[in-house]
Amino acid sequence: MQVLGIFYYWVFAVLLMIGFYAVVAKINLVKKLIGLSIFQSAVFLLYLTMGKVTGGTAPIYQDDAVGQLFSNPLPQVLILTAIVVGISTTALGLGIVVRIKEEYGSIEEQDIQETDRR
Amino acid sequence: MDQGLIHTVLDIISWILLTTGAFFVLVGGVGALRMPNLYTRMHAASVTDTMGAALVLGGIMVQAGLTLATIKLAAILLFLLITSPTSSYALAHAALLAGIKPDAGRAADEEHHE
Amino acid sequence: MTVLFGIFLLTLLVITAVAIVRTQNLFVAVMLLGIFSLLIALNFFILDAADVALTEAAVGAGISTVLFLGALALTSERERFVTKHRALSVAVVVCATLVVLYATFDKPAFGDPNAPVHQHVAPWYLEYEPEYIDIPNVVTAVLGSFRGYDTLGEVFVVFTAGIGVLFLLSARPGRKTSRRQSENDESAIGLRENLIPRVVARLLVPFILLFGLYVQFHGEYGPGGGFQAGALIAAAFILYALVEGEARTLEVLPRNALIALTAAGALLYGGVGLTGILLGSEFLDYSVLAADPVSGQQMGIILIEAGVGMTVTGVLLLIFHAFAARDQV
Amino acid sequence: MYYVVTIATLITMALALIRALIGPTVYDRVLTVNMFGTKTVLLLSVIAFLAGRPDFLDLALAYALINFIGVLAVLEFFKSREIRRQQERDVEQESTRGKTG
Repeated sequence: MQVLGIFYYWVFAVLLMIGFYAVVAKINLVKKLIGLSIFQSAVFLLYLTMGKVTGGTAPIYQDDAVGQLFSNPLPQVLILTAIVVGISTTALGLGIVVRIKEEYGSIEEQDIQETDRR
Repeated sequence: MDQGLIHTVLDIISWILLTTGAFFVLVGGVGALRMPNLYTRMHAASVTDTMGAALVLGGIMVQAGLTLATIKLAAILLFLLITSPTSSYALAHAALLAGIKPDAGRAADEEHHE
Repeated sequence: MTVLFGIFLLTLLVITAVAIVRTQNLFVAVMLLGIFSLLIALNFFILDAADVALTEAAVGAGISTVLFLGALALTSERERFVTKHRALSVAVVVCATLVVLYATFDKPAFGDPNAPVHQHVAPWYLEYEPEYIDIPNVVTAVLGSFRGYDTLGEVFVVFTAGIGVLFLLSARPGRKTSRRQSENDESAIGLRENLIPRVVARLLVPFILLFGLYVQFHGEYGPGGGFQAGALIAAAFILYALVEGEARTLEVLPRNALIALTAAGALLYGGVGLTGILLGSEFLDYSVLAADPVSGQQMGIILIEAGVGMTVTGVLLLIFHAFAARDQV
Repeated sequence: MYYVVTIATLITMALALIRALIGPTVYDRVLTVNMFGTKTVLLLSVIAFLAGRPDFLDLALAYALINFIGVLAVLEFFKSREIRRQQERDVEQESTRGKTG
């Protein structure tokens, strides 16, 4: 069980860094946003991993069952709202990218910087 | 009839349905990977998908008995049976319009690299 | 055994993420992001988070793909340059990875019921929720009542993001607007001549709407609530827009109605909170809404969930229309 | 016996993911996304029963209903791309004609 738990945390770390790499190293702005959403998902995964209780079930009471063990509802509440907020902010980012494309004619960071220098 | 016997029969039926369903799902996966060009892959994936989904969901339905879960499963199956072939059709249509020829062999693949 | 499935799915998740970052074709990246979303929803489900998985399903399966494709249609489909300062980036990322990995050794064991997270607040919620609110879904109860402030904030963030997109994309573009009218019409009709998808989609839209309403009002008893329902209902309208064209969807639900819906949802939420003050209690305390505190709480949760659903539907559809209208300029 | 289905579905997912990674055409990727959607529906239904919480079938139902939108969005995207390319070609032709004429 110990090993499996560490694996969950490691996947979180690796996903986080894959997203981070896309944000810092990629030049294309849409790709940066995609990286950002991977980063976001990694954080969601961490929260829910922490909220899981072995042998637990989703925190919804059932009529016929008593003495059920529930996983932690709090991280779920936070992440549930964060997903919808995440898609709206991603849309905002995409809106900015579209405007940049219209003004600069490109969505590559290098082109934009060159245009600015001129 | 004996209650236990009915249970056993139902268990066997659902076991058969689930196993054959799993087999079809697996065949679809292998077909999607191993077939030589787009249309054959699409054929393998979509045809076995429908069959596999129907069998697996049918197997679970037999297990669940007459409950709300069975009605939900029936709804899921119904929607899958409607949407899955439609999206395969839409995809094949789009690919055909884009000029990918449905001929045997790998020739089509190499022309349209991305 | 379920944990083993989880590990398998996580491995697929990492492979998909690497592929997303490596591919240079942005269209392929968006498709892989769809697979990523499916996999992460499955992982959420395995981690006992049914509500979260439903949210990810409602958002990730349709809306996020549609938005990214809309943005790609307006920008470009390929990355022109691969990376800049590759060695430096890799070095920074590797160092950061090592730090995070080092930190994971101090984390409590996976699934440990004695971990610090499970000692504070959460046990209280689970124990007293039946007494104070008495609805089966603890997640909805915490979301709507115990942490109502939080959710109010999130709703306003969604609202603000929607307004931001409107500000960015409703301005007319400065140049290259010389597309002819006839082609305008051609791109505006959507997939209307593709008969089979059109018929099937028209068949599905009412069911998705019905399911959205079910998720909205069944959120107290099972996985669901305003956020998921809002995304599902928005998805239904987006499906309609895809097959019948954007103009017809705007006839069904005009832009002004969407703006009104968005504002009304946020106002409903805030209004329920203020009613609490007017009835002599605190902001967002629903106990005073009815004679009996428990049914007051339940009523308050139903009202604010409705507000959340309205705002999320409105904002997502406004964003979609903003991108789609930009495409046809 | 649910395990048999779960394992078969997981293996199929892995195979589909390999196909999604090697392509070669974009349509293959769309096909795999679609396949993945169906497999997710099956896996969610089976796991809901494995975990003894059949009330979570709502999730599978959500996917069965809205997975279709992604494919249609792709189709629409291809179509509008064709129209855009056609327009670009028209504009190019007009400008070359303007130069020669």
